[in-house]
Amino acid sequence: MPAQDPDEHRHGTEHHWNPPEETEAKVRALESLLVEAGVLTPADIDQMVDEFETNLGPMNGAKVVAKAWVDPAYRERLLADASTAIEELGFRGLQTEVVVAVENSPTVHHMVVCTLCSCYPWTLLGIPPTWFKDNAYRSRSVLEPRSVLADFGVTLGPDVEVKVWDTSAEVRYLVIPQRPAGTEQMAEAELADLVTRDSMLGVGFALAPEAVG
Amino acid sequence: MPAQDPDEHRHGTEHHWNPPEETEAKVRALESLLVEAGVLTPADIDQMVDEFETNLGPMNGAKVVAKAWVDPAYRERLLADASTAIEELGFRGLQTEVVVAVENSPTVHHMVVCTLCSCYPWTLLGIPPTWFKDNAYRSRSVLEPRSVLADFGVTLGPDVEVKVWDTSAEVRYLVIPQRPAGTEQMAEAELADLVTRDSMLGVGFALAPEAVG
Amino acid sequence: MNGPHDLGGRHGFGTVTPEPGEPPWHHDWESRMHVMALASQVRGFFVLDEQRHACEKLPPAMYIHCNYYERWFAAVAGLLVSKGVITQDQLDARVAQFLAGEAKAPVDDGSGDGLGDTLVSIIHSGATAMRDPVGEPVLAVGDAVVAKNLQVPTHHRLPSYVKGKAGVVTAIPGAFTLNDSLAHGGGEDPTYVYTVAFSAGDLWGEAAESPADTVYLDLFETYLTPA
Amino acid sequence: MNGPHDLGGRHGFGTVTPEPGEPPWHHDWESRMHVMALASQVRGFFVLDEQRHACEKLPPAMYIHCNYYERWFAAVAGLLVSKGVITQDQLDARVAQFLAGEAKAPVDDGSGDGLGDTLVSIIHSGATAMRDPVGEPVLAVGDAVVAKNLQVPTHHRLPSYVKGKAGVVTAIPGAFTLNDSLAHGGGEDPTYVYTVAFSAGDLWGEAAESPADTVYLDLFETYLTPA
Repeated sequence: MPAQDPDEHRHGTEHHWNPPEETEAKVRALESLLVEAGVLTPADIDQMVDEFETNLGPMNGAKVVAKAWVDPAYRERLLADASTAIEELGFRGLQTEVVVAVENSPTVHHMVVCTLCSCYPWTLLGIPPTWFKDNAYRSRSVLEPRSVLADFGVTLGPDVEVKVWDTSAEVRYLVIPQRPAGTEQMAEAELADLVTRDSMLGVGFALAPEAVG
Repeated sequence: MPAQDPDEHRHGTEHHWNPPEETEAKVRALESLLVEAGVLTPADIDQMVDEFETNLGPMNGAKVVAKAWVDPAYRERLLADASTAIEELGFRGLQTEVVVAVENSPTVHHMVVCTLCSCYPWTLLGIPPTWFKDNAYRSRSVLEPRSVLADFGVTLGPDVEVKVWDTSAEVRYLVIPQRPAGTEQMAEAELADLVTRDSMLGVGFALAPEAVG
Repeated sequence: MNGPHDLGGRHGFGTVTPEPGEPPWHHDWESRMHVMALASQVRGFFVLDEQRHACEKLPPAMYIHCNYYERWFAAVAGLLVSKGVITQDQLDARVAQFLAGEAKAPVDDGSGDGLGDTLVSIIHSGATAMRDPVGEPVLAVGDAVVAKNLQVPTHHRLPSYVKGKAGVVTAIPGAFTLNDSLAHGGGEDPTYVYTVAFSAGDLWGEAAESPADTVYLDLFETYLTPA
Repeated sequence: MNGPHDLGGRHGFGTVTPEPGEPPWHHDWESRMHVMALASQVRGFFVLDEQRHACEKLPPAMYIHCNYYERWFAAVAGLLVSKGVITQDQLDARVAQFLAGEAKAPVDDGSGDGLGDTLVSIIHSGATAMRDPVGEPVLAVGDAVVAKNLQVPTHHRLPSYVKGKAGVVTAIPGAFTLNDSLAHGGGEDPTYVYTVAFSAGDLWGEAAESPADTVYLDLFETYLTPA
């Protein structure tokens, strides 16, 4: 395992306790034993991986946000009871059973973290990115949110209050980013393209219309 | 680096972040550069290492304890101002400038740790053992002293109160173990042989006379 | 457990380095490890809380340094061995075979019992941990509370950085199965969860970026005492 | 700094494994590393407090997992480079030579300036950090105090497990140079140190082996507030 450069503290890159090929062998070995034990079949795994990769991801959450932007009544329902509101669009599910939506504004910015592990709303946002599960984000978000945002190239105004939601139990959080200026004429579907995963975790803003071109 | 057996939590054995030969090469390289820079010479290092290995060690602290056992007036001075009392025997020195002696009794057992690093009274007890600098001792001594003592094969009576001294600043602590039974006739020098390093850190008792034979 | 996972407010972990356009998984084996963990839970070998605790109990340096799914493998494999689903010897032998290229990934022979369908349906039905409440909540929205000084080595969901800190209840999401119990083979023990707001000033003192910021956590009733 | 060194009360580090008859050092290079650190301090390149902080700032997984003198090397080498005594390139090149067996340990040519004698004399004279007090202590033996919620990323000697906890002053060893200042190139800033007793019950709650046990720490005046 490569020695850590003692002075280099930017080690957010992927780590390996064991060489990757060794871990791969272990996972392969585990699968083959579970198959032999009749616990599962390779096809079961393939089917589930495909489901994750195809039907789960930030595009789901983006639809919820876009609808909230254009439909005030839906926004009210989402803020009142997000679990039921996301169910209307079919995005309630595993690790996304109990959801609370928190809305950004010019004076309040919400951020989501799981300092203890990697709790994340799978059916709304898919599989969490590595940085969300990594030590730097988990240790610093609750302590120095603005410094973390700087790592994402995000700067908040001096008078903006930050609210950090540490997902410590079964409630999952969805940030509703501010609707970008100049999108009054955009259709709901187009608006959804402006909603990035990061903006729904509070580590980014929704894209400006030009950004999507 | 050998993978840690995930279920094996007894990993107090020596660790290596880098292969030992690599660390040795680094230390050799550093020495050769410092010699070339005129900072020090190999002989300077040899001389200091020899001093540590020859004149510093638990045999010094043992003399202090033995004297306190046999000389009530010295015991009083040691308990009142250990810095001056150990100076009488020439054992005050580097990392042993300000010392407090704490005396074990049938109802009170003292233990010493440095949870933050490895603070240790060099001129009284020499170089700290690996376990004293290791994570298990540093993390558990303040939390579960009796469980730690069990790792040393030491069991305290149910009514014994434990006092743990966490060396967090420049004060160093010396535990005066209870004098073993049946040593009334022993001379001070013989008594010193019963005083182990561990007993002066509070993770052991002084040896019974038979043990020294 | 005051384990290596308990990271909130710790220093020294460097910069957050997001990877643009990162895929859900970097390696095929990561996705398969993820599904095997879910499958094991669905088969009833262990529950999520046991898996989390198994991760927390990994040797601290390993936990902090290794790839996320290396941790999942260590935790899940350890649990499957301890639950008797597989043996450590079997696993070691098969790993050696794969490392030596003497073993091949198993090929599907259609002998499945529809677990894939079950898993996919669970993805969309969810497996809520919310339960019918037992009695009334002891606390109410607006109550001033203090997070307990919970230093037990067993599994719980109270991060160190809030222990002993004062906060205010802002919501009561409901009663949920108690992780502390399930992680150790106990019952569901439905317990109220309270969303509690802590001010950054109270949590971090002079180190707070802005004392008026707020950190919210969802904490079981058993972690809280009225202020 | 809430670093990896801040271990008091953490779980998961396993059994203490004392080694019977352990020598002061297991390897020759360990003893030489130890002396080079002391020599660097005596030469004035850095102070002990800077060395401790350099250790704390090592990557957490490395700090927790590596051999004690590996940490010393990383800390001391890093400091000597940052202070301009040697360059990283010089060091890397020389390490490569040693690894390739192309370099030999330096042989003494008698050109020393008596540093060895100086070091040995310091061993026995000591280098006390105690200073003449500045003014009167703010607290007194018997005072009830609370350890501050000090969450700064800079060097200090207040372990996390006592932050925010209540204790009682049992002694005032004197005024000492302030580690927090010296570790960051500041002045000695002599500050009173108080020995404070914390009950195990207050520190560990239900996890305490015996609530009546006591943990004592020596804490700078700046870490304490009257209860």
